[in-house]
Amino acid sequence: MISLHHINLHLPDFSLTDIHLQVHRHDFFALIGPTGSGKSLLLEGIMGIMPFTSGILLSDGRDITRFPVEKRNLALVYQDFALFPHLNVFKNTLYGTTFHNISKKEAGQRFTYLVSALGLEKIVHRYPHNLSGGEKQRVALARSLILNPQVLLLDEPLSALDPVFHDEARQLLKKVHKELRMTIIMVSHNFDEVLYLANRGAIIKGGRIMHQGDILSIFEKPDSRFTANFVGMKNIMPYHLNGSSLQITGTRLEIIPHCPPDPAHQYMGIRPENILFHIPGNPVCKNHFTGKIKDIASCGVFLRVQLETQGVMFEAVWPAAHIKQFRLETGKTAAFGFPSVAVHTF
Amino acid sequence: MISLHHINLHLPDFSLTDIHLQVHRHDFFALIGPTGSGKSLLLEGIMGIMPFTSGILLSDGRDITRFPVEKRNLALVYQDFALFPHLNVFKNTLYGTTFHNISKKEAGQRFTYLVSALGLEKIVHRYPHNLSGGEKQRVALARSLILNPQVLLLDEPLSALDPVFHDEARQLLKKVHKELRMTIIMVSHNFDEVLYLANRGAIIKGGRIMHQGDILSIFEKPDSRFTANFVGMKNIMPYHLNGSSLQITGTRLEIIPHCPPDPAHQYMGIRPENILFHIPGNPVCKNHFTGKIKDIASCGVFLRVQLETQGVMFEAVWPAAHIKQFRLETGKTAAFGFPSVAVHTF
Amino acid sequence: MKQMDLMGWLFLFLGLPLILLLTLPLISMTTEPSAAMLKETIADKDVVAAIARSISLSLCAAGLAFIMGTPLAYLLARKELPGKRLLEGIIDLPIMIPHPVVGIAILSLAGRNHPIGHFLSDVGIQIMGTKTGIICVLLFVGLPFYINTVKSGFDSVPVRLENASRTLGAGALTTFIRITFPLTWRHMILGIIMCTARAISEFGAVVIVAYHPMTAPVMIYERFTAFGLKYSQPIAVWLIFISFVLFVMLRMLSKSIHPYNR
Amino acid sequence: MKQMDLMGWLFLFLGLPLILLLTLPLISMTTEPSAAMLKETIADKDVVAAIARSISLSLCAAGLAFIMGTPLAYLLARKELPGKRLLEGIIDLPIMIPHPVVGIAILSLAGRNHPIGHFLSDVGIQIMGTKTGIICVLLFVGLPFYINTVKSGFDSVPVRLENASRTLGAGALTTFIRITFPLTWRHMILGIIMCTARAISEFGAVVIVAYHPMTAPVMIYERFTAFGLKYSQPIAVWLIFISFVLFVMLRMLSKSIHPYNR
Repeated sequence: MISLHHINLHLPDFSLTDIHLQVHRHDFFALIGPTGSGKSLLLEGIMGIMPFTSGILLSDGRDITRFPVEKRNLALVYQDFALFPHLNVFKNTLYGTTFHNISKKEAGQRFTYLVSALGLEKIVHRYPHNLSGGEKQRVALARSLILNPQVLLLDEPLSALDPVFHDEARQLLKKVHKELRMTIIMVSHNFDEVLYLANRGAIIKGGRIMHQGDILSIFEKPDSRFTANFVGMKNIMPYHLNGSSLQITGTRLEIIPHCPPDPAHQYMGIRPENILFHIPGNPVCKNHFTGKIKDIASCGVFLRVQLETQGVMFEAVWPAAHIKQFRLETGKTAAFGFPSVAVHTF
Repeated sequence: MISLHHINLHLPDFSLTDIHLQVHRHDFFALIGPTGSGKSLLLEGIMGIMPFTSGILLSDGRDITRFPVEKRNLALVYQDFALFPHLNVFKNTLYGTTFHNISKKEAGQRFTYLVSALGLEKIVHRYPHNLSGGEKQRVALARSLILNPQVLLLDEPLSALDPVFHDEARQLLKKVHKELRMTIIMVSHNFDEVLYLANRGAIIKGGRIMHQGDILSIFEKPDSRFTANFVGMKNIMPYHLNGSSLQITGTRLEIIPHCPPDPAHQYMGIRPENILFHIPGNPVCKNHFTGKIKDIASCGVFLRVQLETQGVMFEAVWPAAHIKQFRLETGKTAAFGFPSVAVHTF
Repeated sequence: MKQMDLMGWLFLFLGLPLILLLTLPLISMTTEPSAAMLKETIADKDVVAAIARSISLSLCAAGLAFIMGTPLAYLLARKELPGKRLLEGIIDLPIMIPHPVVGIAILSLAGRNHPIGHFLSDVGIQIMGTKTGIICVLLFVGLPFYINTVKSGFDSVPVRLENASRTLGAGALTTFIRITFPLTWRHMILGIIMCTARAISEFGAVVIVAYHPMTAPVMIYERFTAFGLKYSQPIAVWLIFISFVLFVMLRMLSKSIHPYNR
Repeated sequence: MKQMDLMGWLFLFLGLPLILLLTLPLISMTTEPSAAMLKETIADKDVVAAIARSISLSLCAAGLAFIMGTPLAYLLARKELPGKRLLEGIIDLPIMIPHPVVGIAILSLAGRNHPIGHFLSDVGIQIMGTKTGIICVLLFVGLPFYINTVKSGFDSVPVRLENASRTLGAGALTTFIRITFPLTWRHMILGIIMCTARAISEFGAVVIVAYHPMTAPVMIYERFTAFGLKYSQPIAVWLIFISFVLFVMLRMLSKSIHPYNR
């Protein structure tokens, strides 16, 4: 659908370097990275607002690298939605239709459909300054979708919304993707959001693609410390091989992996939710330890527990229920463990 | 420590109305509310920057309602930290000491202590524009703490920081509270943050206090739909009493509460994480149903599952492990339940 | 915004002499002429002609600034241009140049021995002592006011809005007409007011290029030197009054019904 | 900022006549006088005295604007004042008032039959034909430039910084001196430059209040009317050149070593 080959974009103080990307039809593709990683710039490049310095951009096999913005048949929804303040919702939504080969009748039909699909009935005559964040977003979507773009580009679609509306907006985007069978490329710095919405994605850092593929595989098998950190993996420690087990560097602690690690790997990591509290009577994990609880901190329904064993600190996330039931508190000891499949190396 | 009685503050387009608050010594007190609820304004009122229209503000029993800002011995750390751009970290930190009765020697000692406690050693000679968000925050804290204020006021302490630094900043604030035994009043719109940091708090909406007390009790027993929504309660539905059980309005579904509800209550709610997947062989909850799975959506390690039974939708959050193990998917049926103590009314 | 405090009142006291300097002379000038004298003055055809000339030529200059200055202001606000800093400096020049020097500079160009002056006179354009010359001078001194006002208008329109219009299929020029212009025409009206006001007030440059046809400021100066203060005051009062009415009308026009706040 | 595109070049072409209008006259004026004439002119004591007088009196006016205008600009930027809109209007008035009218207004006040004029003359202050009068006029026309520049400087300092200083124990005045001033003195230098430049360029108002002592613009006008274009050009060139050097020096001063970016 959209593919980027050897894309470079040089600005005085930042560059995108040798970007390759494949977005398939009906993908919900996420460009994920921290602030300043170049993900929004890449979106503007695909849209044509910031022209690429070199490389090829294909849309459905057609080279559109040098097409002007308005001829690309892509749609970009900005983070702040960029509604035209002097036009009401009706005129904002229909704005683009006059520049495309869309008949009055066709435009009217699409408008009627989108108004009901996105729930704009009550605000059709309002001006942008009278809309809430969520309403603005829906109008911005309608304004783009009415043109039947081949791909919808979303720049941090949730970050300008009050957190109270996040759930609603996420469901709306999911609905747009499913019901209109859109191809969507979204920029985000929030991995939770990406997990909920996207099926494929790429991790971007310093203008380079670090990792690309299925969201679940990125989530489960990050291939670098950066990605691991970014997707919420913890307990990241350097190791060296000792026979078939991983010995944490500088300690005597040994960890048994599921299968022999890649010899090029140097770090291991374990998700905190995979470190399990050992409930007496349950079968024991392959890796099991007894450690001292150094800290317990609340983070919602779950508690973040710091455990020390043999000079190594582990971070686990346990349900509050366990803590209460087994009267765990700082200074006590606890038995814990994790299955060998939970040990990732990179 | 700090108490507000009958406080009003009228602005042309917003008012704080009849605010009562009690902040005790060594509290980490959170003012919680959505954007525009007046929580930051209340902070500026306590600090004296926006004078209260009427009411009494006591600090340690002393009426400071009419004291000028600089005489209140409170400290306010702004959301954007408001460091003086023309002064380096050293001068920023010491700025306030010349206006208080602090000897050169005393100031030097406090400075040395704070520099090491907050890890500022390497940046003492830098200017604010060369600092990262986290560094700015630490300097802003040092600048306030060097004056030994009676109370530290924090305006959305995490929101200006890159999400990557949130963990670190939270731990720092927790440390400041514990080690320096500070009394802290924090403004926040993020309940997770509040749960982690604060012990007491108040929910504020439209310039009025809705609820005040222990954070855990606000979290566990919200007393209005607004608060319930805000602390992440779901499955909020109107009911009417049918004998000793709650019948969901408009359906025939009955739910058994732990104890008879207050007759004034009209709504019930259940946290999604309290709706349990019924693992075959486990004892059954008092409320148990069989429902159809309408949607499964990923939100991190957990999955948000929509279940329909007798025309009522329930939202549950289940570990991904369950979903895999029992091959749950949209369209299948699942048995689920929740203990009667999980049913809250308001 | 904060309430006045002790420091506020101290600062107001410090600035008071300036407020008096700006208001007292104008108050005394406008109150001194008697009603009879004001009536007599406005019945004088020469006075009316001079005021009308001042206003119409200034509006002409502002019109030219609008037509040619608007694109220039847009370029300065939006595009990367080699030598942009220099161009901005050039546009601000007229503010820094002594007024008679402006007149002298324009005459330097128009002389018959200068190639440009030669060319102009060949095609029948006279600068010295003509309305064309006066308009040139007024455009010269008024331009920075127009361009800077309109440029700040363009600056206030987020580039994202123009980009959004492009992504929806509109070309660059269409975007300018349908998005940028409707969001900035109020700044253009303000720019025209500023430019006209500056042009009406010009004397030093005009008097060099054209003593005749006489503009209102030149006439005020002539009456002052020939007949004294008392006979120049009424024209001054009328000029200010009529300009004031004009500006209020233009302002009202730009504040006419518009359905959105900005 | 975007690259130039087709529309960009079109717009540049539309604005080109204006760029030529602003540059060609100045180029031709500065290149016409011969080196010998320039040398001869600067050897003329009267010319040097007039230029020195113009610059020194303008700097005086800018100094007064700094002392009395800074607090006023701060009030306008920060405080709620009854009639603030009116005050802002009053401060912008001098831009809108024809230059000879400014002179006439100030003379209206200074007349012996006016109570204030009477008072001034009793304490020995003469306006007509004196340096005091010229400074009054120059302050009148230069003030809006100083105040608006400095006000925008104050606007650029977040109120939060001042509030933060207050929360750390500093009083209002101390906060102004230790926080606000260090963050805005560069705007004050710029304001002084703007005000001085405007004052040096004034002619219409000065010529009414004081033909003598002669300022440079008045001398340029006198030479032009008495001897013609050729004899006024060299003074104009020297005045522009010397002002330019002065402004560059002031700018350099304000850009001197400072350890932080803003």
